Amino acid sequence: MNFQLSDEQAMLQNSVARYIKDQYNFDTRRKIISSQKGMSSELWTIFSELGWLSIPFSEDYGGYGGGNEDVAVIMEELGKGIVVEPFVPTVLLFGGLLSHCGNNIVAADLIPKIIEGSCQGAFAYLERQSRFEITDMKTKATPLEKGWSIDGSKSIVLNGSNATHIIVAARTSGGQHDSSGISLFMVDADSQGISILPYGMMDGHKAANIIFDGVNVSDDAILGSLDEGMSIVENIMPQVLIGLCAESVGIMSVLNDATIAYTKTRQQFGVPISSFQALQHRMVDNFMAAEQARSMVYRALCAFGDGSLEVENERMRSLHAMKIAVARSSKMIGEEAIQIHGGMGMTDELNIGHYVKRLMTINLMFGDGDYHQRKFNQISYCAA
Amino acid sequence: MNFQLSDEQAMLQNSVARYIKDQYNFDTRRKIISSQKGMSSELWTIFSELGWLSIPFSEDYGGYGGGNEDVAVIMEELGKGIVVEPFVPTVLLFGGLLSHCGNNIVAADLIPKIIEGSCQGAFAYLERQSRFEITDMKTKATPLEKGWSIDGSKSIVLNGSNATHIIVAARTSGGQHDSSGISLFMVDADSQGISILPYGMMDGHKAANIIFDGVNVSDDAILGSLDEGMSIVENIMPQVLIGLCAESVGIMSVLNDATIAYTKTRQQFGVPISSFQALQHRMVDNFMAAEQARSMVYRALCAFGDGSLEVENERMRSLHAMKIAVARSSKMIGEEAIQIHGGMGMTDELNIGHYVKRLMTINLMFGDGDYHQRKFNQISYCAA
Amino acid sequence: MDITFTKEDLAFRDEVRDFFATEYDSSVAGGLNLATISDGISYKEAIVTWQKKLYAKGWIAPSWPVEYGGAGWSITQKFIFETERGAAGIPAVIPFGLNMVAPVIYTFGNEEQKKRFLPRILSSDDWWCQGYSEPGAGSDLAALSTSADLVDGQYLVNGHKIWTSYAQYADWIFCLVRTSKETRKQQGISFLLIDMKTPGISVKPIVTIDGRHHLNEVMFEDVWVPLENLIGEQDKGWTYAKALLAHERTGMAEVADSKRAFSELKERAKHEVNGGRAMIDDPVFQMRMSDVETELMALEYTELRVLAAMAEGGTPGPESSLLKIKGTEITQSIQELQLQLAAYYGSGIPSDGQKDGYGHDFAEEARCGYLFGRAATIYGGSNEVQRNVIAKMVLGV
Amino acid sequence: MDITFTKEDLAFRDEVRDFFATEYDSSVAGGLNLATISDGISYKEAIVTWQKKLYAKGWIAPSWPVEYGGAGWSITQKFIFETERGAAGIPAVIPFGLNMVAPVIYTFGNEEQKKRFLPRILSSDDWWCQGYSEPGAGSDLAALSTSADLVDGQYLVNGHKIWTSYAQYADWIFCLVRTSKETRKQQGISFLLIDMKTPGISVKPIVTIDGRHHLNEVMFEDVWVPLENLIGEQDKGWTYAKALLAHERTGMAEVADSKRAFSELKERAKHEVNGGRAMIDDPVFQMRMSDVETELMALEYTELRVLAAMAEGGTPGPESSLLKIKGTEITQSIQELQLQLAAYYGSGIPSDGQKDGYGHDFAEEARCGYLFGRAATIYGGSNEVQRNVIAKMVLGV
Repeated sequence: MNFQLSDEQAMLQNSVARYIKDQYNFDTRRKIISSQKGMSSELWTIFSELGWLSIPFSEDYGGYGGGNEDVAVIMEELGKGIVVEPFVPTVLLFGGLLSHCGNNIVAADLIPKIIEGSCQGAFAYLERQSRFEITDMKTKATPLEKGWSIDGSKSIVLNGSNATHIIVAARTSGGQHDSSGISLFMVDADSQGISILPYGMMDGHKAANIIFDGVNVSDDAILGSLDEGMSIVENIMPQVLIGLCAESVGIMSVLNDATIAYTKTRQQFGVPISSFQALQHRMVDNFMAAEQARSMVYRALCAFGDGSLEVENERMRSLHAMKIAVARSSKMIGEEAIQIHGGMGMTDELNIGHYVKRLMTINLMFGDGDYHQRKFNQISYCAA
Repeated sequence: MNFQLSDEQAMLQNSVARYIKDQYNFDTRRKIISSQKGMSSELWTIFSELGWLSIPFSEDYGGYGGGNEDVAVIMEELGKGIVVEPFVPTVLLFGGLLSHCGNNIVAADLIPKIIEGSCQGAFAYLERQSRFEITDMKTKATPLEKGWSIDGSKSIVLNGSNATHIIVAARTSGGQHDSSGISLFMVDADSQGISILPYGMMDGHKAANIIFDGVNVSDDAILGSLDEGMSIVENIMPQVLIGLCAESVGIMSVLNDATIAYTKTRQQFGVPISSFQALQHRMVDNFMAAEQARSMVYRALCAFGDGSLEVENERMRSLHAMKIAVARSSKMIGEEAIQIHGGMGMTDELNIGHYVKRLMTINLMFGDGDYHQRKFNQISYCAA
Repeated sequence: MDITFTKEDLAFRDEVRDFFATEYDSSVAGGLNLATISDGISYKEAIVTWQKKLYAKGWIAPSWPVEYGGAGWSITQKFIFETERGAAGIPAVIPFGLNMVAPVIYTFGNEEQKKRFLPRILSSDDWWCQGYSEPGAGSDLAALSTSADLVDGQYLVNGHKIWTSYAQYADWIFCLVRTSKETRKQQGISFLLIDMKTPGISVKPIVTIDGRHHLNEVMFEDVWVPLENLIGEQDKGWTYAKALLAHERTGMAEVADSKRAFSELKERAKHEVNGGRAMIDDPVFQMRMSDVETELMALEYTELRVLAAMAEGGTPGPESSLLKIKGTEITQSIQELQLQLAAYYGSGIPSDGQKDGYGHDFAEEARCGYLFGRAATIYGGSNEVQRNVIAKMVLGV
Repeated sequence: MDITFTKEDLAFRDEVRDFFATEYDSSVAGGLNLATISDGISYKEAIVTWQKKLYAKGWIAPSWPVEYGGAGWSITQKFIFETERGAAGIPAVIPFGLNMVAPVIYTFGNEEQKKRFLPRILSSDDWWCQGYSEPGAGSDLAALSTSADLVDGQYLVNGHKIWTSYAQYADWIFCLVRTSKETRKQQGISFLLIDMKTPGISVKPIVTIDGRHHLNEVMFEDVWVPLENLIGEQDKGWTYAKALLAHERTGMAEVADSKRAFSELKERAKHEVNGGRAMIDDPVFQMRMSDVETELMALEYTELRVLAAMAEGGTPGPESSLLKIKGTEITQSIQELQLQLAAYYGSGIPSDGQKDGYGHDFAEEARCGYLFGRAATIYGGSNEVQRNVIAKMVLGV
């Protein structure tokens, strides 16, 4: 039994950490955010050169062949730098769907382009009414004589304004609330009938609302089987959620360290506020919350690890429990970081609020804590 | 607008407080609890002489004609002494049902006896399966040629072993879960077919499980209308709940005061533990919790006051909210009182644990916090 | 014990309700929605417009002594006014002039100061801001170091104030300044009124985590202030400021505003849907709502108890810290639930034209409310300091 | 990162599972149910009977060095053993001899002490208790004042120990005593083993709020203790005790026992009904359950991380305080939910014959568990002190 990184993982961690420390400071990030694109193409190219974009992809497509642990390693370090470049939408979401869709032609075409940094992807799934039940979907794909016509409106498509390719989820059968009957379509971002309304997120990332108005695609555009798109989405969720939660764990460690350091320098009533026991005990609670969240990421990694003995139910319980624990810990740590920093924590100028806003956003992605807790309850507790 | 006691109420408060301080210390109480009856008949007579037993009863029956506020005043002081004599079961429950049942003959017979201290009452309503939904009732009253035969088992009948008279709720129509179809019957405690199994409660009060095995009663034994017993119970609930919550408020003030006092004398690391800021802030939270609970009792008193403008819905919301707030505050204050007293708080010898156990018991009477919160939600929140 | 309303009270309630319904029209209301304004000036204009209407009605400063312009209301009337204001969704008046400096002026100022300043505060012709906090003196206010040296019969002020709300609009600032360096801390502090147009004053915006500009730094570089702008005696300013702090805290319960925010929350919970079910019908979200609502219902009566005790001739004691702590915690809890309702949509910051139909409809207000709302437990004496106050003054530990 | 099980691990798991199923029979199990016993002796007998079975199997002290009787297990095997023990509902061994004094003896004792004491600890022939706390020295242990004066080559012990678990059964007590009054606090404390049959020792029961007798006061009045019962050097006892404290705390996570308690909670929630619906189907009670269960799932891995780090040669650091804090908080939370399930029925204390059919069936265990369980955050270094330890040693504040 051990929780140590392999030598390769330690090297990866080291490389990402060092690059971000040296090249991705808070001012650099601020400039990137305020730019039109909201990301740095130069840095993206460097990420590619450093091999980061290849981590989760199969060696068949020129990838590094990494697993969930490698993804967790890189995401934790990206979290420590609150890097806004679209690693999640392009590599984990778009790339993940490609890896799992079973369509080798499309995958063989686009995954190498992701790895070399020339393809930006987005996944358009969320709609106004769906909230966290993403199968609550109105967007429809209607069969034409040849191909399909897609109509509908999608909300908060991450990387939607920079994407060259978009995977859009659309209903090909069933009613608005049915969990089956959804298919995934690959569309070029510049296809006729697509309107993209870009905007920033509070965490500095870029997103867009996207209207699909009679967008025509060929039959080849379908990823995986007709009506079975959600099973592909479910397959990528463990890696996506582990990656996001690892990012949160990285952020929480930065916030806790920064808060402790601040209390040692900030003077009140003639002494550093770190000497106030009430604050000390709260910082201990924050420390424990961060450790518990980290343990949950490890638990999910083990549950989805190759040699895991866990049955399916236990795997899903670990996945939901991770999201619950990360939501709980990061709400507390984020709010306490601001509170203990006092007025300074309220300013846009200090980095604290920016870390907190990324934590908040991650908590809301793919279901908040309450949502996952309900799912956890459903599979954990019943009288029968 | 004012929250001051009237002169009469202040006198009542003063009288109860002084008597309990002088005559009902912790050793006296300990002896009473360990006695066979679990109450002092001598003290009960004195309570009668002091007029306490007459407080809520109409002047028509020789009562003081007091209202909810007077009940709250006396109950808060009884709480401060954690008095175990059966004021709640005999005066508020049994006496309350008599006052509200509309049966003047029975009321005129028994209420004066309650006031003079010669009648002990009990209300048998709870059954094994009912938990907090007390209309979940299996006990049946079957009509005979003349009168009724009662069969069933009741749990935790307060004062059940000392009662001379018992009001028992039994189903006269409908199914086990129906909210109507329940009637109240007055039976003598020594009627044929009644088996009483007495025991102590963790708060030092006495209760009993009671089996009714073909207990025959006359038609006159029905209080109020046939099948409509629950409406009488609902009518007495505001006063009973206000009284119990006022008792809890009294207990919380004792616990908070005792805890603060203890921290000033207890030395650790060479200083009184009251100087530890982490403890100070927790004691402040306990202080605030007690004040909030007290405010809720005042709110319920105002809602059920004569001149109240509150509509029925707001009255019930205030009542549930009071029970919720008292449950929340007293759980925190009780647990913190033990924790801050440390090892001493764990001992049976110190009074702290006994106050806590009374708080715990009150929280469980007529529905715990979660139960009342569900009821509150039902009448407060709905989409329609 | 009595909170029943008399016939006069009910008539007063109707009058208040009518006034609000008539006078608080949409032009004012739109300008006061902090989450949707993009132009600071229109916010100030809306505030002043509304406050002048209250002034015209005689209701701008109901708590002042009647001789200076107060309304002479009973506690019940104040409760009614506040309740109706909250229910109508009308923000409280900007407190810096009306509730913070004015009581200092009419209690400790001289006749000339009263005549000069109070009328323009009442009429909202002067916008005031507060110069208390400094970079090294936050919750430990007495550590302030902005100096005012008496030179040729005038004060020469140098220093650096921070967290000053709406200094960008202000005509005047009231400051705590150090006039004696011999003594430490509370001694040697004076209470000074300073015209914001005085040369040497500069205002630097502080953008907060909600992305907006509420706060400022105010720098004083060789600013000359006439002696007549000193309140009371030199070196006694701490006493004057402190006398008003408890007063200030009682206003921080913000029960009426939280009730309004809560009823908006309920409305929104009816329309936000998850898996086809309205959030208000979700038993777990219901518990989260009633956790807060019951605390608020209790706080409403805790505040009434404090107000009633004050009406009996008491001054608000350190118990008022309870109102500040609980009030701000409840405000934040409601904001947290608003944000929870907004869900992932709350993370996006689209421009106006993009909001409708994509879930951002109310999300921006929820997000900005939550983020700027974190300040509530920091400012006005942080909740940690308030707990210290209760521990020392109420519990005696 | 690896917590997969090898074929050998799985075989070991089967062996453990079989052993527990066969040997932990109902006569032992009945005696160990603290909530239902009425006779202390049968509890002790049940414990000793069970521990002797573990001893015979060689599993009584798996963590000891192999040379003294340890099992030489890997972290994975220890995890498996603990998990199976918890799942089978078997209590942990009484720690005072096996986990508390024994490591002190085999680490700091001399050869003669090892030979004399360790075998009888392994075989459970000696029952040990712990003499650390005193009325004036609880969480501030170093303030202890029980004195041991060297007189004619023996220690003369006088003093007063308190909160001593199961002293009523004990053959031996290990004590921290003050051997030098010159120095203060940590210096001048020695570690002494004392035969409970020595004249001058008296044991006084402390009844706790659950109404039971777990704890005692132990009084020493002119008790003569031979010099050979001193561990290590005189005045160095604090060092020996402290070395073992972190070790003790890691055992306080009690994950396996909490998992067992939680699965019992789930079972009961299936059978407790409110308004016709099983409590386990109540969405609000489900949230309360998963609040705790997810904390427990995290703690299981936090403990594994600490154990894995120890296996790599580390000693448990102050992080082990986290295991104590979280472990006891989780234990208490489960007890609170048990009591919530028991509802009003949990308040009654009927005698055995009255329980069935009236709702008291499991209520007594729930009530006693909750009440005595409050001690978990007080003993073993209160959770407040553990937070101080983390603040100082881990956070460096």
